[in-house]
Amino acid sequence: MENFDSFALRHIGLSQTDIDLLLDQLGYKDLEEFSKSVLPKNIFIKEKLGLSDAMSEEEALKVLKEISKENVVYRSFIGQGYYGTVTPKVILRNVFENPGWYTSYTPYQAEISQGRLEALINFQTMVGDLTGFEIANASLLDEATAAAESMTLAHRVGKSKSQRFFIDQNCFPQTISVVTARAKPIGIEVMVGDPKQLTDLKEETYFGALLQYPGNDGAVIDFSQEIVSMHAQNGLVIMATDLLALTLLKSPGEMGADIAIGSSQRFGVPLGFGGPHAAFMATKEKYKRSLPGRLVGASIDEDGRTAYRLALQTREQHIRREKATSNICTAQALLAIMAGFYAAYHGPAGLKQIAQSVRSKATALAKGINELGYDLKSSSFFDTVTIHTESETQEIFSTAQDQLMNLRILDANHISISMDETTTDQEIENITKLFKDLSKKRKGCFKLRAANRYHKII
Amino acid sequence: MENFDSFALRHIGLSQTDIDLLLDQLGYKDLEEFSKSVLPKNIFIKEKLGLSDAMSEEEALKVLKEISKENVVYRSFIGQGYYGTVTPKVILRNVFENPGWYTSYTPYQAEISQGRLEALINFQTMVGDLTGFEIANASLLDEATAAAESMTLAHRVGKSKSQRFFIDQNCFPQTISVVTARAKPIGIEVMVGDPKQLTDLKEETYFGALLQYPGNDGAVIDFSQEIVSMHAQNGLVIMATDLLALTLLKSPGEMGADIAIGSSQRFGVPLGFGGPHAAFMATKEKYKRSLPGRLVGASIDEDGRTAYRLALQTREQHIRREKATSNICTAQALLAIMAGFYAAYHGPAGLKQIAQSVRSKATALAKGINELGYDLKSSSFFDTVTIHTESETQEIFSTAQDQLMNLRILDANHISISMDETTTDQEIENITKLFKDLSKKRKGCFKLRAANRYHKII
Amino acid sequence: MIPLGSCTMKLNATSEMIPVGWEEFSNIHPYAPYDQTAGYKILINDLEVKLSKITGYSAISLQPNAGSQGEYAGLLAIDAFHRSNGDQQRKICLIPESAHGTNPASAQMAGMKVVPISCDKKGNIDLEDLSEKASQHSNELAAIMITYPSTHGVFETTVTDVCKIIHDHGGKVYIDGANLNAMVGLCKPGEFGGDVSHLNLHKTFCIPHGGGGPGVGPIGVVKDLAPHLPSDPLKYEPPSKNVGPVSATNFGSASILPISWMYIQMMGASGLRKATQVAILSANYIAQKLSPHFKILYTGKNGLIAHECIIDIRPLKELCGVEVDDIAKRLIDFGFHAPTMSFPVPGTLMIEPTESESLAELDRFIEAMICIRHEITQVEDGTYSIEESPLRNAPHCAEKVISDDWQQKYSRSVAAYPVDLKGRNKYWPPIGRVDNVYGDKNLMCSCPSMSDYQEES
Amino acid sequence: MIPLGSCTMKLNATSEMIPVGWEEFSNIHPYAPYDQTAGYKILINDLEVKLSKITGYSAISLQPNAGSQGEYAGLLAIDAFHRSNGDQQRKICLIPESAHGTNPASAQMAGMKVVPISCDKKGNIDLEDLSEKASQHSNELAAIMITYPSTHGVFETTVTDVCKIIHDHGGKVYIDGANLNAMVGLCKPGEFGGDVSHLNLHKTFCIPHGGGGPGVGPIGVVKDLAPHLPSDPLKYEPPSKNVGPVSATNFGSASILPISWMYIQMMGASGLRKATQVAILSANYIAQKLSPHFKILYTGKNGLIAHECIIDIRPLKELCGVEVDDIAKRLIDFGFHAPTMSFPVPGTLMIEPTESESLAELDRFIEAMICIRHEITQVEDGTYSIEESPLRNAPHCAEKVISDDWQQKYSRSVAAYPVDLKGRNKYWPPIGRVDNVYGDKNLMCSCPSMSDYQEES
Ligand SMILES: Cc1ncc(COP(=O)(O)O)c(C=O)c1O
Ligand SMILES: Cc1ncc(COP(=O)(O)O)c(C=O)c1O
Repeated sequence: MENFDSFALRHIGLSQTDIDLLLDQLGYKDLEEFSKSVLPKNIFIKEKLGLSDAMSEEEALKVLKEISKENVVYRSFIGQGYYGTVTPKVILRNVFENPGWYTSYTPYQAEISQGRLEALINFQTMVGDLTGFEIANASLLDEATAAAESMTLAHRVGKSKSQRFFIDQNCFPQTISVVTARAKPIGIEVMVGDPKQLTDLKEETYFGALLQYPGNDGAVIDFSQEIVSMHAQNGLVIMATDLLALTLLKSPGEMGADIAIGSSQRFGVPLGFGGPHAAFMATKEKYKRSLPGRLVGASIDEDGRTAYRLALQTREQHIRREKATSNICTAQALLAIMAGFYAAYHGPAGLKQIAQSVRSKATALAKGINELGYDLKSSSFFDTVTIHTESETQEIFSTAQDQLMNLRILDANHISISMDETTTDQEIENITKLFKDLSKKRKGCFKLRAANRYHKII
Repeated sequence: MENFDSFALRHIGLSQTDIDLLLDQLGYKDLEEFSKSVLPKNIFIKEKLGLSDAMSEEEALKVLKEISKENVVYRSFIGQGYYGTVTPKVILRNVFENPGWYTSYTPYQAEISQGRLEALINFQTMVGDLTGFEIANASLLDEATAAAESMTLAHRVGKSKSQRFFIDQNCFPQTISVVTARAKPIGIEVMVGDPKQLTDLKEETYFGALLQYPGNDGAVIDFSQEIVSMHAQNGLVIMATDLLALTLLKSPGEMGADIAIGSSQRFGVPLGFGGPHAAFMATKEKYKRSLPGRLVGASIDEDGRTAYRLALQTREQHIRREKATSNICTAQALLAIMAGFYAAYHGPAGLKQIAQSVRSKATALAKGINELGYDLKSSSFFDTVTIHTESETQEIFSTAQDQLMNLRILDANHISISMDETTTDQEIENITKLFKDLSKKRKGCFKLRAANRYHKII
Repeated sequence: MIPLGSCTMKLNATSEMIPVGWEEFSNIHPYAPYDQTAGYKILINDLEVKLSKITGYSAISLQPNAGSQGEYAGLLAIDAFHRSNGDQQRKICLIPESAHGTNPASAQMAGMKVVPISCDKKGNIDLEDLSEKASQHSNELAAIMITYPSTHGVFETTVTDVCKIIHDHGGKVYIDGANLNAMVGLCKPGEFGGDVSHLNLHKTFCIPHGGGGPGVGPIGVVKDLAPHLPSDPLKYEPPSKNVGPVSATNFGSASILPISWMYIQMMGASGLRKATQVAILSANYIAQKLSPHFKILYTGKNGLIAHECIIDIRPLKELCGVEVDDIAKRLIDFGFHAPTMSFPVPGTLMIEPTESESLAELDRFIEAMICIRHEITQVEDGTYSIEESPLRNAPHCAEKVISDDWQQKYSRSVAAYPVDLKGRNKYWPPIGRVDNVYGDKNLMCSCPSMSDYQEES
Repeated sequence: MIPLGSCTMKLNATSEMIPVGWEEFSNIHPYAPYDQTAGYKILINDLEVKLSKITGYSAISLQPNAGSQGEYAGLLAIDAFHRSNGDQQRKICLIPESAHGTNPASAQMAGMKVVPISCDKKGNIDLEDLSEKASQHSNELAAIMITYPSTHGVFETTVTDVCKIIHDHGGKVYIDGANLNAMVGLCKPGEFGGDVSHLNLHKTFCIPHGGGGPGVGPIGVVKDLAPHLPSDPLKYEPPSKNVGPVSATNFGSASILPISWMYIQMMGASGLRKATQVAILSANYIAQKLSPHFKILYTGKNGLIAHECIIDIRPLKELCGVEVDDIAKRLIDFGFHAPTMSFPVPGTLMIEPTESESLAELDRFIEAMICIRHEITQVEDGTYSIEESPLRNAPHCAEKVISDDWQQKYSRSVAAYPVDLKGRNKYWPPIGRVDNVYGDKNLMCSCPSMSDYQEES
């Protein structure tokens, strides 16, 4: 492309004159000679990298736009930890698209990072409030790795001598995969099963248990019993949870759990094909010094002004090194900040209203489908409705696809549908109609299984 | 829509509690009673405005997106004062989309507006440099009104007693319309004609003349003769011109003109269906105190630091009132700033390279079409090629439309095609091919009118 | 807070701004064939309907690129109306003394002759003077240009009388709509007597000021005048009787119309009305809080003001030499933009809060003004002379406050932190008070040349 | 300039950032059916090819969400490779003392046993120690983790020897790619002996730091290890021999990959190479200019450094008590972010300029450092004690400098304007030096409650 628009000329801060000046000062003829003097000869490459030629900014954007168009945006009702959300435009433009927020470095230099630190402590407070714990960190990489980190935290701080860890089978499959994979090299034995097993445990069976609330299938279950019995045998309980649901539900803290983890994605952070999003971890005061990741705390400056800064830096892994138990360093600050601002933008009452509206959408959907004779897997849910679709599973899924909607095949006999902030009444109607059309096609009368008929949900 | 997302609640800064507090302080029960106490009874409306209900931000954006999709973006080769341009992304995000630039007020308070003032003086300098004048103002509303303002400026400062004003028939039609309309109420008589007439004038025929350079049909003509003879009869010469062309052409100042006007749109400001864009006016030092609109100047602060500020404020129309000769107040500061930054972003050499590339595109196009046997209206052009299309005019225009390209019908026998920064080689090929296909359809041999064959252009 | 009377600095919500950048709006040529611009037509028609419902006018033209152009277009419409009635002699335009400078300038450009109308002691149009001038020029009366609520920030109760007098003499009433933000949802200029108004979409309808533009200054007109709206510049044939175009493209600054459309659409009728009420409420709150300290120049019915409030500095100047400028520049030290200075009355400040300011921000502004008043008292007292005061030396830039030889009679902290910022960021002006006279005498209107930079370093 | 050694603050050009917001990238569910995500697949494949050409590795996984996760994934791949060869006993991971803290932590998590390797006086890996440890653990040797150029900012000439020793003992070489920005276009870790590297796209490839994330930490591996890249989390079955997933979605933080893609695409091969060369050139320029004033801790071949330079503050501390922190905080008064502190060597500063800094900015930084050195001399001189010095009292916030009872031995202007800003804006820190010990003792990690605010006002 025409070189007046060469991006490299803009990206590189030194002009050719500057470069010549510096080379001269250092006593070299040109950049090549200089580079050869810096690098060992035996590793210096001979050939140019085989990359395509430089493109101008406009050209590259055009090509990438074409590539992006190969993605097709369907309406997603998949859920499974990732939900449609509305990024408030004021946050979009002034945080997400603002170099003042996105370029900056980890706020190690507290004196020049008060805004960023305050935004992160806002995130921590929000997470703490919703999960019912005293303390939360300034983000982890994603929900699944947060779960894995919480397992090792429980291992570390718990009193049990057990090397076994229990995972609720109703956790998201990706969470189960990541936690299981993480357990293996460090010799933790993982059991995946129904949490009901936990109510009757021998001594020190599990050092910890990971329960999901609401579950993978959307069910909302009170785990108080399981927690009591886990505690009784010296185990800790971790709950993987959903911040939006928690505006309406009893919090993990209230329920007696020891740690809560999850993702804050649905607080205004786009799906983005999986990331980046900020995961969170919250726990009790007494474990604060063992929490992985960064933690923003309040202190004072020399004149006694309130001053935020990264707390417990001496604890950071570059100091602990081989004694470290987590390697997390770069986390998800920008996304945590966005999620925290989303909460501040809506305020507690606004968040609750969003949650209520999501729940009533799910209720409406459940009711509509249930009345057509489909049974629900659980009648107590927040945003996700799981339906016994049995032999029709594949057909329903495909029909929805034809209408540019993604439902979720939970397993061969179940479809899950997740509602979120962006779901419209029209869409609920469309989904219901899809089930209706199918059920009409089915000959014979509806099988109404009374036991599982739709009834009051939380 | 759900009220937790009501925009009005966010837009209005006082909560209901605040409102009640203020009402209480002022001694009123509610906003209705208060309003009735403020307004005269006989004008107070009885009914609610018959507007549609409030929409949430997301909803309104969705509806507007749908509306916007009713516009169809064709590739434009229309020109006529409005050209495709690439807004450098760094300017897009950090100026055009940045409230720090767009929200702020006219920089009357110089002490807190140095950045904005510096950006505007940058615009003025850029305009002055390119047009070859000492002085330029900080923008006018559009090219046509700038032309009208320049007419009254010439009227005001010139020594001629004539009330007649000459307009080059090769000005953009919108310019001719606006200037003519503006002349009428103030008793200026307008003549539209061929500038050649100007080389032989009686005393005080015209107090001023507006010439366009390059012209409406793209032709680049040296007006030195006309200027000499206008001056000889005490008239002033205004040149409507194009900043990009001026990076290559002799400037109006060098040519001896008295005033230059035009639009800076193609310096990075999107077409936007006509606006907003910043027009400019540049002139000689001696007329500086008569220049309409705002003028940024350098001064010093109390400690002698360089300080920018709006110059000659005592001259502003809110002081001159009925003695005022221009009513311009709000201008196009933001767009002038963008255009100035565009020039700074590319630098003089970069601008020149852009202009050269535009000119070679036009040359390539002209050559291609000319070789097919079509005559060109002028062989000396910058970016706009006008072709004798005669009876084929309509057909060519429509065929282009079918290919999502807008050409311009200059008149019944001519098509004009303007090249710009965004034109690609492929597009030039497509246009040439379009002419080729048509000329093949034409039976018989090509009429080659040697006189007008393509030859050297500037 | 940027409390600019008459200039109305509205909040520019991001959702209003975003559509401007959409390619379907930004990448359309103004002269693109009609069938490619259907989206713009829908937007424009809908916005016209909305503005028409808000103002009570029966037709709207979105062509004018700024308020001043709207005024000009409106007067041309009036003129064309008279001409079409054979009344070409109607060229007199009455304009109250307090009018914005663009009004007489526009009248001038429209070929009218300006006759000023005086105001009475309460700041209202002097009805007697008006009647007299109207009768005197009855046969040549083209129009009156008034601003409502007045530039004095008052809902004049006589507005309908004013309109009636003019109409009775065959004139038309131009109501400058720069203050429409105090009327939306409460009254309609097109219903209570106006024949034309321009609106400043860059004030009332949230288009940002952009540091001095862009603007959009559409006009609304009553039925009579509808045939005389500006013409399409590409269709105008000079010898025609139509009003010509006032700008280069038929819909002026079309690409920023989405901003106002979004605002109206998101506020809805009740939101718009409430915004107006809250703006007026906040202005009255400020007036009430400041009235023990400053003279509020004009008030209307029930001692209330409209959406803005003029405080009179002249008595203080007489007492101790303090200038409007001193207060304006001192406000910078508190982190505020100055209110409108010396308009419409020299020696005054005009404060307009808009509905988007929070109570905390209103209070912070009031606190600053009271603190400044206290500093003025200290000048009266003789604590320091006006030249020695923090007022005259404002704004205080950091370099000055920190300089090792501080010689002021007041302390550095008074200079820079006159009130407790309560954790708020301190704004530091990059320079001190600008010398305007010097600059106008040594007029330098382009960037220093490269060689100047070289010398410096 | 944010001259962070090892942390590489690249320019984040707007064109790189814009595509992240495109709906076609931002609104795709991670588990959307395959045929809806063809655009992502193209992007990912192309980026993998690009990174593979740049690094010389034959396969890339974009799954890891950060560098640390990349390390972990890389070590798992090595472990799986050994296991697949029946070498489950290979669990020893050699790590030089100077390694980044995440290296040993990752090794730990991967179930490996860390054996530290010492460095010689020049900061290079002690080849003798290495050979000894490698032989000693020959049968259990899993890997070595080195950083190249070293965390000491030097291109160690022995790197190929190091690799050879490890390979000879059956181990694999993990090259931490955090410093890849000093290699792009000049050498390839996958060619000169590395078996795995993670790259920090949020360093070398322009993804912004975001105040501490997001990041992307892909790994590149040689052919042998390609079968052992992280698994798709939705396809992983626990009893399998595969390396499991390291993150919840197969392509980690997919939506920010366009940033790196754009950067590479716009720079092209020669732009990338030149960027590397200029970054190294600028670092050497700084080193040369600072060397008369500070001790440059390590240099390599020809006395040159790589892309960053460690200056040693310990001798100065011994002389006069100055701490690394004092310099870091004092730099704020000059308007600079501090370099990396006490990594990899306690008591040092590590400076990395990147290729985007202008010469003026480099000079401004050098000027600030020299000015600070002069202030240190004044402490040595006894002009003031370290406690009395502008170093220890830095940063100076405005309130402090302006306070009416200035009691420092140096002037206010020395505090706030230690060098002539030449018209540049002065940056004012909102607070003074933070008391970390107080905060850690009184750990308070949530926002003050509403009632605290009430009390204050
Ligand atoms: C009362 C009044 N009328 C007219 C105008 C002119 O509007 P504009 O600046 O858009 O030309 C203004 C604003 O400056 C005004 O305040
Ligand atoms: C040398 C080195 N290795 C590894 C890392 C870890 O990368 P991340 O912060 O992305 O986890 C870093 C950066 O912090 C580093 O500098």
